[in-house]
Amino acid sequence: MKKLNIAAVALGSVLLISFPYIVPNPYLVRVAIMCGIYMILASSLNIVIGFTGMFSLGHGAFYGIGAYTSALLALNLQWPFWVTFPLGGAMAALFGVLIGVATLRLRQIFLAFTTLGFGEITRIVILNWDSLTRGPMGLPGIPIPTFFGVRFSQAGYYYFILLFTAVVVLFIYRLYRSRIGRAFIAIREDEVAASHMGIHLFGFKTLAFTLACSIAGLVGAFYAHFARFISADQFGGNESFAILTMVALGGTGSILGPLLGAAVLIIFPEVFRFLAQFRMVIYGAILIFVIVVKPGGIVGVRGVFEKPVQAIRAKHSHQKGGR
Amino acid sequence: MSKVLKGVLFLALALGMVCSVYAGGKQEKAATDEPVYIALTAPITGDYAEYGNNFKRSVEMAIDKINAGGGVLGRKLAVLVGDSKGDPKESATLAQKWTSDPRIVAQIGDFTSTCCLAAQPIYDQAGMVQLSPTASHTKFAQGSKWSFSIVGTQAGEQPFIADYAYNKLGLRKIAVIHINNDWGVDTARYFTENFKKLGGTITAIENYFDGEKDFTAILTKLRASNPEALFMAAMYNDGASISNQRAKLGWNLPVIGPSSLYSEQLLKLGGDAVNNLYTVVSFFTDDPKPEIQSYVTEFQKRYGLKPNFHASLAYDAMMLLADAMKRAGSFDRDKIREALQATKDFPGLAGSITFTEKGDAIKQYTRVMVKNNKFELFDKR
Amino acid sequence: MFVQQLINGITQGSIFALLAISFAVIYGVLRLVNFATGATYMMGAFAGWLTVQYVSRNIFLAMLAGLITGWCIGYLIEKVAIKSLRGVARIASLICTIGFSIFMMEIATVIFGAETKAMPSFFNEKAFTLGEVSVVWYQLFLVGTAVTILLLLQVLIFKTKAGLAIRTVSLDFKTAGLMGINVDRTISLAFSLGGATAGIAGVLGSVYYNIVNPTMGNLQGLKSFSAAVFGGLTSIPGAILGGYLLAIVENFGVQIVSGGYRDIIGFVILVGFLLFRPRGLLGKKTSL
Amino acid sequence: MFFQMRKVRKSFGGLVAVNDVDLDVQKGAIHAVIGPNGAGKTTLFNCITGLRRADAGEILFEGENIKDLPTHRIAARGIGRTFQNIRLFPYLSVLDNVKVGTHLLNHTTLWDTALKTPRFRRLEGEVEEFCMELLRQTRLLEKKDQYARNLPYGEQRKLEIARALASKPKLLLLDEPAAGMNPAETAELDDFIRSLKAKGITIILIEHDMKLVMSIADTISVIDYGVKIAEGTALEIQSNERVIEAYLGKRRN
Repeated sequence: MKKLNIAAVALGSVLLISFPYIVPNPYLVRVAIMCGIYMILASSLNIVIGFTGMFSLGHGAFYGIGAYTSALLALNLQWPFWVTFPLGGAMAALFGVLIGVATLRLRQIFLAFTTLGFGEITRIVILNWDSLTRGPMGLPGIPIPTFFGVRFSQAGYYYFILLFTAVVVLFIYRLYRSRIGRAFIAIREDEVAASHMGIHLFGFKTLAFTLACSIAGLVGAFYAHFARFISADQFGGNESFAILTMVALGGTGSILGPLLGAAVLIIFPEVFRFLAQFRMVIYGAILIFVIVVKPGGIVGVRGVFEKPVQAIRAKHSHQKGGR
Repeated sequence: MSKVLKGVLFLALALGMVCSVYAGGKQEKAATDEPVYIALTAPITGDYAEYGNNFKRSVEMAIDKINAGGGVLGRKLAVLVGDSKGDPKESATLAQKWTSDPRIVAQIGDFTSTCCLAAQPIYDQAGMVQLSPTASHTKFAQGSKWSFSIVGTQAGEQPFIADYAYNKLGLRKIAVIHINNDWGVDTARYFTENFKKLGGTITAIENYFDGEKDFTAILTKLRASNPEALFMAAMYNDGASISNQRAKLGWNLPVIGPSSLYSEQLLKLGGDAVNNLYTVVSFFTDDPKPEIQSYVTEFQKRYGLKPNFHASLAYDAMMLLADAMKRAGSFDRDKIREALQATKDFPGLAGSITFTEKGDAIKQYTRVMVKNNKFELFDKR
Repeated sequence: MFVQQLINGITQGSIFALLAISFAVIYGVLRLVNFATGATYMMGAFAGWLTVQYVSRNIFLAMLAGLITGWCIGYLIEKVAIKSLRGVARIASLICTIGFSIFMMEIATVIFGAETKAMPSFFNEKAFTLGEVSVVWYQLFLVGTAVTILLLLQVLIFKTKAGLAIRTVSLDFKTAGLMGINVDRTISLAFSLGGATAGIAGVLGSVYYNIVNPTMGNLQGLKSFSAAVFGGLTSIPGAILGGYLLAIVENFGVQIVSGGYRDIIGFVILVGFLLFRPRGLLGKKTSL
Repeated sequence: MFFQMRKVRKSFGGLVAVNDVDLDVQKGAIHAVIGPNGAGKTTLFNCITGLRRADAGEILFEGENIKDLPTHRIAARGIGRTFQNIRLFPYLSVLDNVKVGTHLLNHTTLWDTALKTPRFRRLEGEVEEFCMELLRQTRLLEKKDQYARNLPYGEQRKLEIARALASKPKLLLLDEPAAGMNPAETAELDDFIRSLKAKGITIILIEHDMKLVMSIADTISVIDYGVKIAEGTALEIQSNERVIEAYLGKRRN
């Protein structure tokens, strides 16, 4: 079994690395890059939703904050990508901490609503803050990153996002099997028991939320330099819902789930382009169908989903009394 | 089965799916009986579906007409339609799809400037004509030598409208309402600048976001600034809503606005409220010119509705492209671009088209007004 | 002028209030935010439009059509998606309602086309002016109808057996079940009621704004959700108050600040309330 | 004194669940708290671990007042507990449940995790070894990869104790550990608790199984209606009249 795994991993790596050369089609490589972007976004949101059991409906905003931060630094100050990229993540993390600190003490459903509101506020502020963000005109002409003086080709972007995805997945995998990841899951499973194990609920929730936000910010920074044109409507509520949908469809709380969800939801609309105006109807129908048939998502950890509503509710009222 | 194995299997599956997309669009066999493909990127679903569908109708109609006339250089044309949903990301992905398909020689679209700008770097890099019927963002056409827009920028249209307002209508004090997107901001800015230059006063400026349905608050506020007229930088749907709600507030005054207001929809949705509205057009369905009349009749026959300004632009885009191919004598992407750039006085439905160095069209405008719920030529009076 | 803004706000608020109630009734019994509410509003409007177009130009008939459509959609969503997902974490149900929202919006585009349709007006559109203030008859009708519906709902919730069931289930559905209340039916009823309110709101709104199109419910739904949170999410009087207040505050906001920041007002209220008074204006812990 | 409660009071609305209770626990002792259902025993535990905030009084642990500390800080001082109605992490494996228990002993940082530093490997290795040992002691080793929710009731109880022990507590609060166990299991539990005592862990025990209580408790406190009505050795308690009254209900109307 072990040998088979190594072989499988090796095969997978070879497939992925040679992808731009097996299929030298820029369109498919682009679809692959978009898959990578959303895989990371979904995986990061999964830290919040799947591991820690919190709700966030504003992930797109943090993605956007990262994108705008990096793009503005590159455009206005001509800073290189390798500097603006981490700063995009840092800015998103900063906002994540602020939102987290403000909301995470409240009942978890409020985090969802707050992040939803925050997402919309972010979008509107970007639209209105003309002097900085050029408002609705968007930011065109974001520079292409260079690597030792060589400008990224499409393959360059592909390898960057491939590496990035691999790093994020590996990080989440390690997190999952570490003290910190176990603390996240313990919080998801039972907050009261978790706090009795010495887990600082608020601290770890904030950590999970901030981690997710900073990863989203990093992807945003990458996206800005990849798309080379960003505008506020690319990071609105629809984006947040799309990411959420990927997590839920693929499977909450598993490492593979968000990857699968992102791949399906990015590739599906491409494959079914021939359906023309029926495409989105079918998209909606399939979404409903999959969730009804397999509420945990395609490969989800059932645990996240089997908690009866009643139990969740009892827990809330309990906590409230306890505070 | 272990998770890792599952992962690899899934990966293989995903790659397979991706490749099937590839295979789906890849029966390339450049035999001469194969048509020449033009790509159309337009929002077929989503918020802008109405405009995207008009694009599609017009382009299909234009292609049928070209093919009925024997095609271009002996080859038939065909269109591949891609739905961008009005989402810049989809538009960019489609750009990548079109440019990597060797059968496609040029692209028409997208509807919004935002989508066009998002796709621009890809056309630029791959070297394919990106001919947008409607993108009026000042940065669009000048952003790449491959990008062209035939709608004309607001920098070209607004001086004309400002003149209309100031000199023809004798208006001195105008309040402005505009949609807060790239187009609306540009439109309002150029109008305001030009109107002030003529000596007029802008009493107030307010904006609203896409999707807003309630304009009463903004209108009430604008009304308090006591303008003689209202300038409305909006698409015809919003234009009708704004007019309706203005009428409900009992506020009657002349309204003036850009060519995007020109649509039968405006009359249908606005009813009596849109009377006394002044705008300019470069395409006018009542224009007696035979080519316009035949287009309007044909469009109505095929789709059961009157074409509007946006539809006519898409038709022009397709016709212009065919013309450029003929002039280039080739279906080479590069040659098409060169021919397109050299376009001079192409007789489009929406006025003749000449490109500036940057790729913007210089347009001519006609003043119209709404009277008795009908568009009429202003100068005929 | 402020009086005019107040009147604008009250009219707009009537629509918000109806939609906010739709959120509140469903959130009340199931602690679930029904993101398909905006789409239900849109479908209601289309039902009204079809009635006017093909049956009879009668606003009451149109409203009935909106009500029935909304009711059926609510019922259907509950039957197809929510019922099978009970006992499962809410994220699944939430995603399902998002799925329904996409589905309805796109199917409406396919069936009716993307073009905005004109909804005729039923009353004399001539505004009558009292001093600085202008009102049209329909505004009075709209507010009157909304208030009537709101009162009827209050009566339904607080004076009937079905209402009692809804209130009990909203408190605790295990206990409600033990007390012999048919929980399934009550939840189904709440969804239908929520759908029906949204459906009627769709007709009323489309007549006021004179337009019907597939995307008309998107922003309306989101804002009304803010209104519902504003009012407490579980409280019907709260939802009503939230709806009216949000609209009035928004209108004054436009007057004082600028139209560009209009939408931010709703969301700032949303976030502000969540942070500082999560129960909303009138929300109690767990009752309708 | 190792652990003391001074006039601890907790009321819910009008109901006084814990009424000025004093409790003194010697280091290394097994102290049982008994009393009829609803007497306020679990509330007492909740006050100790910070799940409920006591309204008044002092809770002294190793000489310091822990009454107002948050739960995780109290746990960090070395107080572990189990729950009356079992609160495992149902969708974590048995082994991982115990590993969560070692949270406080393990100091890996985010960097260690991300980079898989030697320190991370060493600490995770230690945790693994330690947890396996605990599972061996509680005879749950074969089931280490199962979801906690799939264990039979008795084993869930054992797992909860193992999880509490994983934090190496100085004071362990056991809330009805024998509930739902058969006599053989209870006997096993008896031995196990004694072995904990032998390791120097102080234990406070809530239990209804009088045989178990009488067998292992060094001191027994009896609580009724939130009030401590008696305290003493097993023999003293068995002969205390107020206790008999409380249990047989003579005093009740």
